[in-house]
Amino acid sequence: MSHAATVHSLWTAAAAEPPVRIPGPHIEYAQLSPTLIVLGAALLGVLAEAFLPRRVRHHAQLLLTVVGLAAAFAAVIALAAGGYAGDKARIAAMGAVAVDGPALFLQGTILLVGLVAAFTFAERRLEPMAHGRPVDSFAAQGAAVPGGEAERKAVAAGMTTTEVFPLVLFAIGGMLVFPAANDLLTLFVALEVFSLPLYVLCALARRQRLLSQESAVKYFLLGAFSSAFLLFGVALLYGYAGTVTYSGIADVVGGTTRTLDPALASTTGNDALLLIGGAMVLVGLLFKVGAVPFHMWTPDVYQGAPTPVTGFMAAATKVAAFGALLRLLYVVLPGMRWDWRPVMWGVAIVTMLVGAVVAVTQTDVKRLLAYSSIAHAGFILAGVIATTPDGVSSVLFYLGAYSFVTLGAFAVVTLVRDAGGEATHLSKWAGLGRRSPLLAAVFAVFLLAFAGIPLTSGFAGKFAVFKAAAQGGAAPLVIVGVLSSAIAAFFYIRVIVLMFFSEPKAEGPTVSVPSPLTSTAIALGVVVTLVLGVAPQYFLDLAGQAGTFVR
Amino acid sequence: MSFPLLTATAVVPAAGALATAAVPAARRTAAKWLALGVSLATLLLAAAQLVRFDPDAAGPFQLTESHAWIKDFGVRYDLGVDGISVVLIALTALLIPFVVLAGWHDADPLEDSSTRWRPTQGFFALILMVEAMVVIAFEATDVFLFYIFFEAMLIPMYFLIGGFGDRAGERGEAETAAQRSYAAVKFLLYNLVGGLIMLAAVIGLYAVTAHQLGTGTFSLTEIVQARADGRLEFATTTERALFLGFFFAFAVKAPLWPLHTWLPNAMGEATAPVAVLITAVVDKVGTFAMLRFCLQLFPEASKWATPVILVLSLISILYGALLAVGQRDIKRLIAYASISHFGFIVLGIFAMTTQGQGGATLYMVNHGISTAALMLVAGFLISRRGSRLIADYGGVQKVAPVLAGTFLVGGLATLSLPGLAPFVSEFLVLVGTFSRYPVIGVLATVGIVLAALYVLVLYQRTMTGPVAEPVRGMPDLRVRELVVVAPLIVLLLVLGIYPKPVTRIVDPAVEHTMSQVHQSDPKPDVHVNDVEAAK
Amino acid sequence: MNPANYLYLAALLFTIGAAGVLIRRNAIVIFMCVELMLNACNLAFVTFSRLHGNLDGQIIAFFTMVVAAAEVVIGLAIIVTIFRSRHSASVDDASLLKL
Amino acid sequence: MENLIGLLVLAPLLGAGVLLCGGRRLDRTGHWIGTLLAAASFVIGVVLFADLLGRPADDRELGTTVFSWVPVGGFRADVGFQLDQLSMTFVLLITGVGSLIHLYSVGYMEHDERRRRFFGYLNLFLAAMLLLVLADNYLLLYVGWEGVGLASYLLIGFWQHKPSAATAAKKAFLVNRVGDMGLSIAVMLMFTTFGTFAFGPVLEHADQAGEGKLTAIGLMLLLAACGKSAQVPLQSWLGDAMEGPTPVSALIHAATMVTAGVYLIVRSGAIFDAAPDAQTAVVTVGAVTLLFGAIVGCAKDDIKKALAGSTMSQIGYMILAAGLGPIGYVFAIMHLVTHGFFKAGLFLGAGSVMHGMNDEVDMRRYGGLRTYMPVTFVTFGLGYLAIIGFPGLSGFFSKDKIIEAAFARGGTEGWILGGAALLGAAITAYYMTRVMLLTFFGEKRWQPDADGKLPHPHESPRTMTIPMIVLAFGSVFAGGLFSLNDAFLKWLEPVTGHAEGDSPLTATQVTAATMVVLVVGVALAWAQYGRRPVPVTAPPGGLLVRAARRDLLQDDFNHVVLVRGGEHLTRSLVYVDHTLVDGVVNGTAASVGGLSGRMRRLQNGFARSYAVSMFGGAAVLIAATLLMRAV
Repeated sequence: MSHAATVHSLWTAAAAEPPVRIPGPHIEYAQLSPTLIVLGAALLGVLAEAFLPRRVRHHAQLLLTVVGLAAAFAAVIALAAGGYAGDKARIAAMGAVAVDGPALFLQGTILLVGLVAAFTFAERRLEPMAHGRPVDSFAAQGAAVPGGEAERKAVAAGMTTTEVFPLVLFAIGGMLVFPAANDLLTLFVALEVFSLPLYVLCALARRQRLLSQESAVKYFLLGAFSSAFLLFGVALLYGYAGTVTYSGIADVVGGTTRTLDPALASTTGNDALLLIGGAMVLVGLLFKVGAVPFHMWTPDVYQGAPTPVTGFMAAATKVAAFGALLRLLYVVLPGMRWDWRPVMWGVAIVTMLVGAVVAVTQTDVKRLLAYSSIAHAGFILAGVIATTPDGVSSVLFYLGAYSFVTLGAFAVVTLVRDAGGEATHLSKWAGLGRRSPLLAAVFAVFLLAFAGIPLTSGFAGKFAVFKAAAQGGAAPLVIVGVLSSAIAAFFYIRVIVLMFFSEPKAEGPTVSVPSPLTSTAIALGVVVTLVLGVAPQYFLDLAGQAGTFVR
Repeated sequence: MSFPLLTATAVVPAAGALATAAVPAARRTAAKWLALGVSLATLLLAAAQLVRFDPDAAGPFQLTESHAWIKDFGVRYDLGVDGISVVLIALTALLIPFVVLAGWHDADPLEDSSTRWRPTQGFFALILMVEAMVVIAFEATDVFLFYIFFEAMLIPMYFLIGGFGDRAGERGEAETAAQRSYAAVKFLLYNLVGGLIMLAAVIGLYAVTAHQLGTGTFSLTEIVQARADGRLEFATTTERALFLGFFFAFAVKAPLWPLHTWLPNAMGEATAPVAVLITAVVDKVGTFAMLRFCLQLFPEASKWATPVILVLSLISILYGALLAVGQRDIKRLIAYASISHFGFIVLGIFAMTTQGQGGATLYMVNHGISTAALMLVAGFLISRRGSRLIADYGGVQKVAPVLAGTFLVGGLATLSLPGLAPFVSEFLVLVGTFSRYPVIGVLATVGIVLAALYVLVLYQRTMTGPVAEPVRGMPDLRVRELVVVAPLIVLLLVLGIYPKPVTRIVDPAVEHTMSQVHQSDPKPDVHVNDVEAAK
Repeated sequence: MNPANYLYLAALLFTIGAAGVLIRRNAIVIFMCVELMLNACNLAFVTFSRLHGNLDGQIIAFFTMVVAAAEVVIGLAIIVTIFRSRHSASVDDASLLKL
Repeated sequence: MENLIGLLVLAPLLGAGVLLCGGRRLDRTGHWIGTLLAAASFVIGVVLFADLLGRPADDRELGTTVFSWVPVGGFRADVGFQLDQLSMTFVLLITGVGSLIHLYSVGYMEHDERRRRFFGYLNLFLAAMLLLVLADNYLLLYVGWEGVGLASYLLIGFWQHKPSAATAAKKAFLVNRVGDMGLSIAVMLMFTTFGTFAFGPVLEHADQAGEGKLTAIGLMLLLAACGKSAQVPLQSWLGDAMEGPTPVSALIHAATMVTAGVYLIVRSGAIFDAAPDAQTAVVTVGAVTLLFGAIVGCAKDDIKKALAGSTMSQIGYMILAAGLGPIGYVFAIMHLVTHGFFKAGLFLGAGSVMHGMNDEVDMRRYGGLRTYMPVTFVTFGLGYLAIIGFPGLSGFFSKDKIIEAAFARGGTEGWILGGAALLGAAITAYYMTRVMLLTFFGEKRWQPDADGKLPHPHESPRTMTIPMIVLAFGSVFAGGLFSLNDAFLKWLEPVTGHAEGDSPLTATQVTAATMVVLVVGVALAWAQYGRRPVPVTAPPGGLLVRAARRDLLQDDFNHVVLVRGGEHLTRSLVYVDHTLVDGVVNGTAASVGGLSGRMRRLQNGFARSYAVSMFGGAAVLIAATLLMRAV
C-alpha cells in the first residue's frame, strides 16, 4: 500500500482511539531554581517599574537585581555542592534542561558576570548631574528622538531608564538556560530570550544615541537572520531524527536508535538533513560567539552599545554561546566528529587570524576590544575542537578567566571621558599613564592578560586550551594560535605605548572618579586576572570536575 | 625544611620593587637608597648561595626547593642551582647595585609638575623587578616555571627601555621619544614572538610527556631521568621540532644572527644602566637556557643542529664585529660588540667540549662585567656631552684622564686582552671549539683582530687627538661614578689573573651537562702523561 | 502527493527570505523577509512532524510563532526609534559604525 | 732562589701599578720610583745570574709554579716560571738596557707633564717582557706577548694629542694582533696535539707528533714572530712606531720587544727542528726581511725611520739564524744581545740629537753636529761601527757568525741565504754610513722649526749621556767577550743545542767576503753623501728610491686592500643589516599592517553586506560539511 496511505491510516488510527489523558509535565523546580529565581526577579523588576515611584526605582531595581543574582548564584552553588555537577547530574524538565557540571559551572560564571555587570550598569557618578539628579549611562527615555523635545523634557525631569535592570535579568535568565538546553527547541527559545533584551539594551546609550540605535538595528537584523538559520537547522535535524532532544538525535546519529518505520526511511537517518541541519545550527551559535565569517556585527555593536552593556555582552554572551556550542558538539554530534571537526578547524584558524590582523589598525578602544574578542573566540574554538574532557575543562576555564578581564577592561573604558562622554578614540588615550598611572596600570594589566603574558589569567587560559588542542591532535591549530597571538600582542602593546610613552595631549580626556560600584567591578577584574594567572589550580580543578556532560 | 634561600633571593628584590614603587613622589632620594639597599641585600643572599653551594656535591642541583603549583599543567615550583646558574645569579646580584648606582640620576623628572607620575620610583622598582625575575629564571628547574619568568621579564624591561632614555641632545625631544618607543616595541615583539614559538614547543613537550609518561611533566630532572631509563623517547622529528622551538626563543634573546637587530636599537636608546641590564643580565638568560634546557632536554637534536648553530654563531662573531667597526654611535657600537661576544658564547656552548662550555659560562660572567664597565663609562661620557655620536668627541683623555683610562681598560677587556678576565673565557671557547672544529675555531680567532679594531678605533676617535670644542672643560669622573667603575675594573683584573674560584664551581656542572649530551672531549694525538701536563 | 515537496517549498521560501534580507534596503522589509524565513522553518517543522507522525513539530511551530511575535515587538520598536531619529528606515543609511 | 723569579716580574709591575694609580701626588717623584724598580729587577737578575753560574752547566734551570691559573677539564694552564740560560740572557738584556733607558728618559722626558705616566708604562713594559721570557708555558708567554703589545701601544701613542701618534699606536696593536692570532692558534694546535702547552712536555715530545701538525704549529709561531718582530709581511707598523718618544723606540722597538719573535722561535727550536718546511719558511722570511729593511733604511731621511729599517734588517738576520736550526740558534741570540746594545745606543744617540735640534728628525736638516755634541757623536759612532760589523766590535762577531751559518745551511739554499746575508751586510754598511755622514759630517743644513727659530744644538744632560756611554761600551766589547773561547756558545748550548754545519766556505773566506762588501758599502755611501753637498729637500730619485721611501709600497698595498676594502665591507654590511636583516622584519610588520588595512575595509558599515558574509559563510560551512562526508 502506498506510502501516503500508511501515514493516513496511522493518523486515523490515532484519532480513533479514546482521547488519552495527557499527563501534566513534571518539573524539578529545585534543580531549575537558578533560572527561575532570575526570571522571577526580572518579573518583579517589571512590576517595580510599573508601581514604584521614580525616586526609589533605581535603588530598588539595583537591590532586586543584586539580590536575585546572588540568590541564583547561591542556588547554583547549592546544586553543585549537592553533587549535581558530578554523579547526580541529570536531565530536568522533561528532558528540556540538563543539570550537570558544565551547565552549573557556566551558569555560575554567567551569574557572577551578571552581578559585576549590574554594578557597572548602576554607575551614576560618571555622567554629569542632570538638574541635580545623578544619572547613569543610559538614555533618559529610550523612545525619545535624539535631541528632540521629548528627550529634553525627559532629561529635565531627570528620568533614567531603570528598565535596564529587568532587561538584563531577562537576558541572564535566557543565558542560564542556553548552555543547559538539552533539546533544540529550548536552545532556540533561550537564544531568543537572551537576545531580545540585548537588542533593546544596545539602543539605550545616553550619549551618541544615533550610533547606539544603529548598533541595535544591526544587531537585531543580523541576530534575527542568524536565528532563522538556527531554526531551519533545528527543523532539518528534527526531520532527520524525528526528535529534537539531544540524546534522541545522538542516538540516531550513533545508529543506536530503535527501528524506524521503513516508510520514513526517506527522511530519518538521511545524512544530508543531518549535515545541513547541523551546519545551520552551528551557524546560529557561531554568530553569537562572534566567529569569522559571522563576526561582522561584533565591532559595530560593541562600539555603538552603551559600554556597560558591551562589557556584559562581550563577557556573558560568549560564555553562554560557547556553553551551548560545547553541549551541541559533545552531546549531539560526537558521532559525526569527523564531519564537523575539519570545518571547525577552518573556522577557528580564520577567526584567530582575522581577529588579530584586523585589530592591528583599529583606532577606537571599543572596536579594538571587539576584534580582540573575535581573536579570543578563535582561541577558545581551538579548545572546543580538542573534543577531549581536557578540552571542555580548558574552555570552561578560559571562559571564566576571559569574561572577567573583558568586564574589567570595558569598565575602565567607561572611566576615560571628555566633554563628549567616553573618549574611546585611541589618540585621546595618549599619555594616560602620566595623568593617572593607576588606571593606566590596571588597563595595562588587562591588556597583558588579553595578550596572554605569563602570570595573568590570559596566559593560563591560553595555555590550557592550546595544551588541550595539542593533546587532541590539533597541533597546527596551536601553531596558528601562537602566530596570531604574536600579531595580537602587537596592538595590545601599541595601546600600552600610547598610554605610557607618548606625551599627554593638552585637552586630553580626564579620568573621572567612579563610585564604589565600578571600582569593585574593576578591582574584581584585576584580582581574578592575577589570581587565575598565579594560582589557577583551584579553578582548573573546578573546571576539570565540571568537565563531563550528562545525556 | 631549611630556609628557602633560592626563593628568598628572588623574593627580596621583588618585594623591594613593590616597596620602592610605593615610595611617595616627593621622597625620590629615599626610593633610590631603598633600591640600593635592596640590591645589596640580594647580593648578600647570592653570596650566601655561593657559600652554601658545594661544587663537588652529587646530583645535578642543590639548595633545591619543590612545591606543587599547577597540577593540571604538570607544573611544579621547582628551584635548584647548579654551578652554572649559581655563578650567573651571583653575577646578576653583583651587577644590579652598580646599575642602580650608575642610574642614580637617570630617572630624575625634568620638572616636578605632576605629583602622581613617579618616574624615579618606577625606574628603580622596574630594575629590581627584572632582577627578581632573572634570578628565578636562573633558579627554575621546571621548564614551565622558567618559561613564565623568561617571558614575564620582558614587561619590566620593556618599560625600562621605552620609559627612560638619554637626554634628547641634538635630536629633538619628539624624535628621541619616537626612536625610543620604536626600540622598546621592537625589543618586546622580537622576544615575544620568540617566546610564543617557544610556548608552542613547551606545549608540545607537555603533550609528549603526557602521552608517554601518563602524566605530563615539565620537571627537567624528571624528564632527563625518564629519558635515561628509556621511559621517555622522543621521535626524531618531534625532538628536533621542540628543540628548534626552544632554541629560537633563546637565539632571539641571546641574540644570535640574524635575530639580533633589536639589540642595537634597544641598547642605543636605553640609558646606559638599562643597556647593561639588557646585555649583561637579561640576555644571559638566553645563553644560559641553551646550556640548561636545549642541551639537556634534547641532546640528540642539539647534536643534529650543531653545525648550523656553529655557523650562525661564527657569523655573529665576525658580522657583529664588522658592524661594530662601522658604527657612528657609541652605544650601538658596544651593542654590536656584544652581538659578536654572544656569538662566542653560543659557539662555546655548542662546541660540545668541556673547555667550550666552561669557557662559555665563564664568558657570560666576564662579558657581563666587561660590558658593564665599558657601557657605564660610556654612559658617563654621554651624560656629560649629551650626544651618542662618536664624531662629537675627541681628545677626552686630555681633559678627563681618569674617565679615558677607565674607558680604555673597559675597552681592553672587551678586546679580551690577556690579564683581564675576558681573555681566559674567550681563549677557552676558542680552544674548545678548535679541538673539535678546527676550521671554525680558526675563523673565529679572526674575531679577536676585529675586536681590537673596533675598540681601538672607538678609543682613538673619542679619547685621543686634539681636544674637541664641546669636550673642553668636561669634568672627570665623579666619586659616585668612580665607585661604580673601580670595583668592576678590579674584578676584571682579579678574574683575569685568578679565575679558578669560578671555574672551580662551573666545572662539575659543565661535566654533568656534557654527560647529558653524551659527549667527551677529543683526545690529543700525543699522549703526554698528566704528571708532565701538570708541570 | 509526496510530502517532500512541502520541504522543497520550505527551502524555497527560506531562500527567498534570505535573498530578500540581502537585497532589500528597507529595514521593515528585511525584517519581514526574516519572518518569511521563520515561517519557512515552520512549514518544514509541520511537514516533518507529518512525516514522522509525531506532534513535536507542530508544537514547535507554535513556539516559533510566539518567538517571532516577540521578535516583531522588539524589532519594530527599534526600527521605529531609528526611523523617528533618522526619518528613514533604510539600513544603508545607518552606516556610521564602520571600519 | 725560585721565589726571586716572581719578584723579578713583580717589581716593575708594582711600579706600574703605583705610578698609574698613584695620581698627581707622585708627579714629582714618579720617574725615580720607576727607575729604581727597574734597577731593582736588574739587580735581582744579576743575583740569579750569579746563582746560575754557580751551578753545573747542565743544571742551570730554575722552575717554579706559582698557582694554577685556568684549570678546566683536561685544560690546565699554570702561572709558572722557568729560568734557564736563554731566559737569563734576556732577563739581563731587558732589565739592564731597560734600567739605562729609564735613566735616560728621566732627562729626555723632563719637560713632559705626563712623565709619571710614561714611567708607569715603561715599568708595565718591563713586567710584561719579563713575563714573556720567564713563562714556562705558551699561554703565559702569550699573556706577556700581548702585554708588551699593550705597553708598546700605550707608549707609541704616548703623545695622543698628535693624531699621527694615535694612529701609529693603533696600527702597531692591530698588526701585532694578527701575529697574536697566529700564536693563539699555535697554542690551540699544541693543546689538541699534546694535550698541554707547557714548554717541558711539548718540546720533549715534539718529535712524536705528526709532521703536518708540527709544520702548522711552526708556521703559526712564525706568524706570531713576524707580527712582534716586524718581519715581512707584518713589518709595516715598525716605521710608524717611531712616532713614540725616542727612549721607547730604543727600548721596545730596537733592543727588546721586537726581538721577542726570535726568542719564540729559538725557544720552540724542538718543534722547528722536526718541521723542516716551517724552518724553510722562517729562513725565507728572515732573508727577505733583512734585505727589505736594509733597502728601506737606505731611503729614509727621517733618522729614526732609517734606524727602524735597520732594526728590521738586523732582526731579519736573527730570524734567519734561528731558522737555520741548531747551527744558528746561539748566534741568533748573540746577535740579538749585541744588537740590543748598539741599536739602543744608536737610538739614544738619535734621541739626543733630536733633543738638541728641537725635535727635528729629518737628517737632511742636520749636518756637522760632531763638534756640537761630542759625546753623542762618539757613542753614536761606536754604535755605527758595531752595526756595520767593523772588525773587533760586537757586530762583527755576531753578524759574521750568522753569515757563516747561512752558508753552512748547505746546498743552493745555503748559497742563496749566505748571498742575501752578505748583500745585507753591504747595504747595512751603506745606509749606516749615510746616516752617520748626514748627521755629524758635512756642512750645517739646519732649518728654522715651526715657530721659526733656528736650532742651537747642545750636548744632552748627564742622565742621557751616561746610558749612551754605557751602551757604547757594550757595543764595543760585548761581541768580543762573548766570543772569548766561545763563552756564549757554551753558556747557551745546554738549552738550544748547537751543531756545526758544513759550510762550503771557510770562516776566513766568509770574513774576507764580509770585509769586502763592508768596504764597498761604506765607499758607495761616502761617494754619494760624503763628497758632494747634500740637498736639503730630497731629490725625486728613481723608481726604486721612491718605492723604498714608501716602504716599498707595502703600506700602500695594505691601505688599498685592507683599509679601503675593510671600509667598503663594513659600510656595505651596515647597509645590509639595516635594509635586509632589519628590513625583512619591518617588512613583515608593514605587510601585516597593510593586510589589516585592506581587510578592515570589508567592515563597511552596511548591515546587508554583513548579512552577505554570513550567508556566504553559511553556504561554505554547509558545502564543506557535505564535502567532508563526500570524501
